[in-house]
Amino acid sequence: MSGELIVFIVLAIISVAAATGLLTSRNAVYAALFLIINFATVAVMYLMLNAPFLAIIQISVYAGAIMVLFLFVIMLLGAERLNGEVLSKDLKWQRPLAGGLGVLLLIQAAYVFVSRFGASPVAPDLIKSGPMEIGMKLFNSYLLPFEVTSVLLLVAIIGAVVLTREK
Amino acid sequence: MQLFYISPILFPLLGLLINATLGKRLGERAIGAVASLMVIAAFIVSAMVFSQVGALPEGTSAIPVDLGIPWIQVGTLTVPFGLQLDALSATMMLIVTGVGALIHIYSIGYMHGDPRFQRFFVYLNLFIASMLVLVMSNNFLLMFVGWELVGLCSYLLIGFWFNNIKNAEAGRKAFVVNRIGDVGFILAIMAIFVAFGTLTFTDVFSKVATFGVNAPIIVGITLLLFVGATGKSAQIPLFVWLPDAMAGPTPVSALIHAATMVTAGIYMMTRAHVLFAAAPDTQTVVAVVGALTAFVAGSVALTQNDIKKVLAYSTISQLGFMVAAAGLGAYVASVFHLATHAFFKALLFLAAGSVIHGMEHLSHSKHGAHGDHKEPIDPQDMRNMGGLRTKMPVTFIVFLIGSLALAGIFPLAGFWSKDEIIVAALSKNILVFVLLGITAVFTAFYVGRQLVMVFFGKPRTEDAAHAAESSPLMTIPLIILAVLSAIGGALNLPGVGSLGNWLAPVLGEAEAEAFQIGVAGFFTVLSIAALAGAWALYRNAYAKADDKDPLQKLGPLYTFIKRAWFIDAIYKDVVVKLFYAACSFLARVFDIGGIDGVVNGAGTLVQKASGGLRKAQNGFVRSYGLMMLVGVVVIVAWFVYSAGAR
Amino acid sequence: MNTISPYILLSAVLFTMGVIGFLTRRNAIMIFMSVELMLNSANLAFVAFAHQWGQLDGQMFVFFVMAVAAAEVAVGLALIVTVFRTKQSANVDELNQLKG
Amino acid sequence: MAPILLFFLKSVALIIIALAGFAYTTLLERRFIARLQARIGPNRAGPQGFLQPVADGLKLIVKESITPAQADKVIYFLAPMIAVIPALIVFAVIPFGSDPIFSLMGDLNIGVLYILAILSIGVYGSALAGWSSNNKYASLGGLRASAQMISYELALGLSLVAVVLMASSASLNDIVKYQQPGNILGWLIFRQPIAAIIFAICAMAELARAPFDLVEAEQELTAGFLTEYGGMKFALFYMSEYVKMIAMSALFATFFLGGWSGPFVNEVPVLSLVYFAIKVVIGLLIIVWVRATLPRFRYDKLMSFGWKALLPIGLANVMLTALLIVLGVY
Repeated sequence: MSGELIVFIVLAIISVAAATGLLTSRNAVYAALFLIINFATVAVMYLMLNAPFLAIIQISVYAGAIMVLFLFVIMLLGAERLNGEVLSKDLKWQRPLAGGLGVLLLIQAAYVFVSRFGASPVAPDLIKSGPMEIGMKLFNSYLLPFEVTSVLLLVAIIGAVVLTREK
Repeated sequence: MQLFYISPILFPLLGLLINATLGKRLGERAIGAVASLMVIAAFIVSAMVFSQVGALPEGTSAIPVDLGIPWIQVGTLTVPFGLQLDALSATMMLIVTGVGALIHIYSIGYMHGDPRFQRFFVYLNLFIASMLVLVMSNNFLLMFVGWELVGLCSYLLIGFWFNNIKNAEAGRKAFVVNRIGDVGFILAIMAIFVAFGTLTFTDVFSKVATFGVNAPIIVGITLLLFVGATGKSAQIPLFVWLPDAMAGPTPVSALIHAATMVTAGIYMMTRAHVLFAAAPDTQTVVAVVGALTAFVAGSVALTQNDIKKVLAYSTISQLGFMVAAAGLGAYVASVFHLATHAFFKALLFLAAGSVIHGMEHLSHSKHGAHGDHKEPIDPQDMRNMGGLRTKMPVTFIVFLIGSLALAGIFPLAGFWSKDEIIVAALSKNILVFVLLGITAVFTAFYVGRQLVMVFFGKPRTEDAAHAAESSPLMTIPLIILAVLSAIGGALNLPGVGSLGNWLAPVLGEAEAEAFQIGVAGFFTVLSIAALAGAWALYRNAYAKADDKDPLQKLGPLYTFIKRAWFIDAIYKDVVVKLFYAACSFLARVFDIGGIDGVVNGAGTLVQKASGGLRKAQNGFVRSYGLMMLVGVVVIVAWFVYSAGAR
Repeated sequence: MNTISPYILLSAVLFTMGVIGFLTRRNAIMIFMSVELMLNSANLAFVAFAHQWGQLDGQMFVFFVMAVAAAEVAVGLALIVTVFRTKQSANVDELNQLKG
Repeated sequence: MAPILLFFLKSVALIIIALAGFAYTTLLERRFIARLQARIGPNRAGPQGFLQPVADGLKLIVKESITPAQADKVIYFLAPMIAVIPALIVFAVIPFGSDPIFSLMGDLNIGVLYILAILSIGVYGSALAGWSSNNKYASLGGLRASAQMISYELALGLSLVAVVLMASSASLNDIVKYQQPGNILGWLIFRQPIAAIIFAICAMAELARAPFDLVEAEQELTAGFLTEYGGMKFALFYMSEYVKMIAMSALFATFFLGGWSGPFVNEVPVLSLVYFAIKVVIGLLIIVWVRATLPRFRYDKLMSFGWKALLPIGLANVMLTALLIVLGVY
């Protein structure tokens, strides 16, 4: 077993454990912290997958901005207690069905991914993916999506401001 | 270098942009200066293009300009943004930008003080750019773009003083009537694509020969093209918009409705002369329609009292001459007359504008600029004028030169160009010859009538008595145009035929009609006689403004002619009413019954169906999510299955 | 490692967990976090594929997904705050007025 | 195995330096503030109070550790550690000297992004501490901390964008080298004064030190998120603040004061360490000086200053810089 595989296995275990924690925790703050751990492990995997730029962005966007926002809102609303997770009567059948379908989806996805793509070897000539290369790609091939994204963010800003403004 | 060739179009567009964006801050002088300078720049470039065309080596007819910009690529159709710079388009460019520049300068004086001064120059610049697109394009579709754009400008400028509902209606009329012609043009373009598989001039013309003479498709195409030309160049039956178009400011009448835009139809037919040459049947139709138009409009011009209406009908009449010439295959004569007509008709319109300006001098000194107030008397009605010869000497002289040129008096420009057309008619089609001959006499008569009514006798109103000469900004362009009208005949003197030689690479070596001294002399004598007759009839006709016209002795015929042969009335009472009836039928039966029924039925169906489906909408976000998951699982399963099957 | 299968497998597992979380939790904040988990697992797959093919395009997708996620969180949390103000709860099952 | 061993040794050295720096920064602050306020400050423990930090440390270590009854125990316990870690790992990419051996990670081409990422997760310590204490003052302090840090991070990032634009590299080593050639005017503080000022202000706000110490504004919130903390846990928070202070000072020196550059660096590489240390100490003194001089912001003013003043100015500065670069002025 190569060193990378060992690292991967450790990370994967942490990652799945954190996701399980997210799913089962009764406290929103804990859930958020589990999710952060999950994101951090994924960030490390990005490093292993030759995407250092994305790894850093993952930390600063997901951990540094998105999850802080989640925590902030949870704390602000005092909504961390998730007791009384009782389903409405209409939705009793929901949980087992969701679980079953989820497992089905997992099997499908694993089958498709591994059978279709997983076997192909990794391309030997790895491109550099530093900020320079990402930037060149972003502002050449992906200029339109980039601009559209900026508009999307603007819309999100306006939406958030309008929604939370006191009447 | 390619930019150089597009620059005549770009300059006016630049002026348009500057004036449209910064115009509010610039003030009148700067706006006028920017607009005029841009057109002058376009003129200079056009002159350079003209000289380059002249310097082309033997055997090439056009400057090769490949912009390398495909405009439309659909299937086998490729329409480029391409320019055709040959002798014909270079001549047109010179006329458009040259006359255009003069009229821009004139307009600075004429539109002074108008609240929409800025907008006027924006429109004028847009017009120049559009007209250049029309004449410079190398394919029918781009030409059509210019064609529509000049139509738009014409509409905007006719209705420029839209505060008065009549002006707005005149603009709308011009627009609608032109659209009818445009339908012909666009159908022609489609037919050309069907027949030739391309829209580029050179490609189309090179393939014409394979169809043979009077092939139905070619006749159809040329007839449709001619329908387009009748709309834009105001021929029977679509000429009714042009007299109403006089509602626009006078420089507009001069530029668009006399010198340039209305000649677009003639330019188009000349450009497509290869097609027309392959369809002699169409040519006969064209020649007869042109001659008829010339005759009808010339007769109507005899009876008009509005100084601009006279000129408008005269313009239609002269356009008829050009169209007839094109129909006769005398394209050089047609273009020759187009050029000289551009000079003297622009001159006449501008001089008429100067007269109107002078007539408004009294009330302007009291009230302000055009358009924004009711004139106490109609400043355009010739019965209100009289004796302006002494009040406005410069205007009088240039008007006189223009009139005589129009009447075809030797040696002014009109004499040479008109004579060439008449000679061509004599040898080719006697009916056309007779009609054009009578029209020539009419022309001299109404010109004489107009001169007498406006400039001779005594002032018949207060306004005429207090008329004053216009500013140099207006008179200098007039003088330049007067000089051109006087010597314009030199373009294509008989025996020299310089214009013919010049256009030969495009139009082919035309067998020059021999100058027939007999014909020329005959018509000169007739014209002078008609002028003298007008002098005799009208010298003492109008003592007061509301005196009767001497021609009223003709009785019903006078009314018939004065109402423009009742063509407008026929359109209004027959064509429009029929159209309304058809529309109302379609609206009641097809729209409400058929289409609405289908639409409402679909709506009801959806309503019923959604009423049933609504129950699935239980309001729980997660059950929606679950449905999505079911969908995902099923779709992925399908993919896995189908991939496995492959 | 000369193959990306483990990453893809992990991505599939995480995605499924996100789906299950999304469908079984009632709290809007938790649902949101599950969505983030799903997005993140998709990102992981993208990066892995980018690695496999030696092309940057997969990474670009992740870039845009992150931007979209950020926008989504901004609006979503604003919605949650608004809902919480009126309902004193972030329970999505109580927000079922929009039904047929 | 050698590179990993070297890495390990360097890490240990870095942590020791950071800890010692933390300890003596507290002494420096107390002595310097005392001078500024015309007092003497601690001078009893050891010569010139030199052993004062040791005494303070001993006191905090032996103090009884208290946990509030209603607190969320796990997070209450974890929060101080979460606070310290980002403060320490910022140092990983800072080049302390001219030789690669003087920095932990060597030349990282996304160094600036790394720093921004680490600074952005610095907020967790205080936010979680405030929440887990189950105390109103602490919660408010935690909320304030997260809002303030998120707000000022943006302007801080923008000021660094200008720097990155100038150096056309996001590697800290390249940025230092970019400032090196020629004279002292090559330093970015002279060529990017607006960015430098924004960075300085934002750094102060990120540190939550006066005049931005609303997180622990004692008149309003007792001690903010620190209210329920004592003993060793409190010491950890205290440590994170001072280590961050050193880090910010080091970053300012790196970005705007030419980093380790100085005369004769190429001949005697060790000099670069000395220069860097001097610049860092000057930065620390300025931070202390500001604390001693300026009163505290009002909270709403703080937010509107961050969003409505610093952020637009930062954006304008980025655009101006880009324009000047395109025009070839820089």
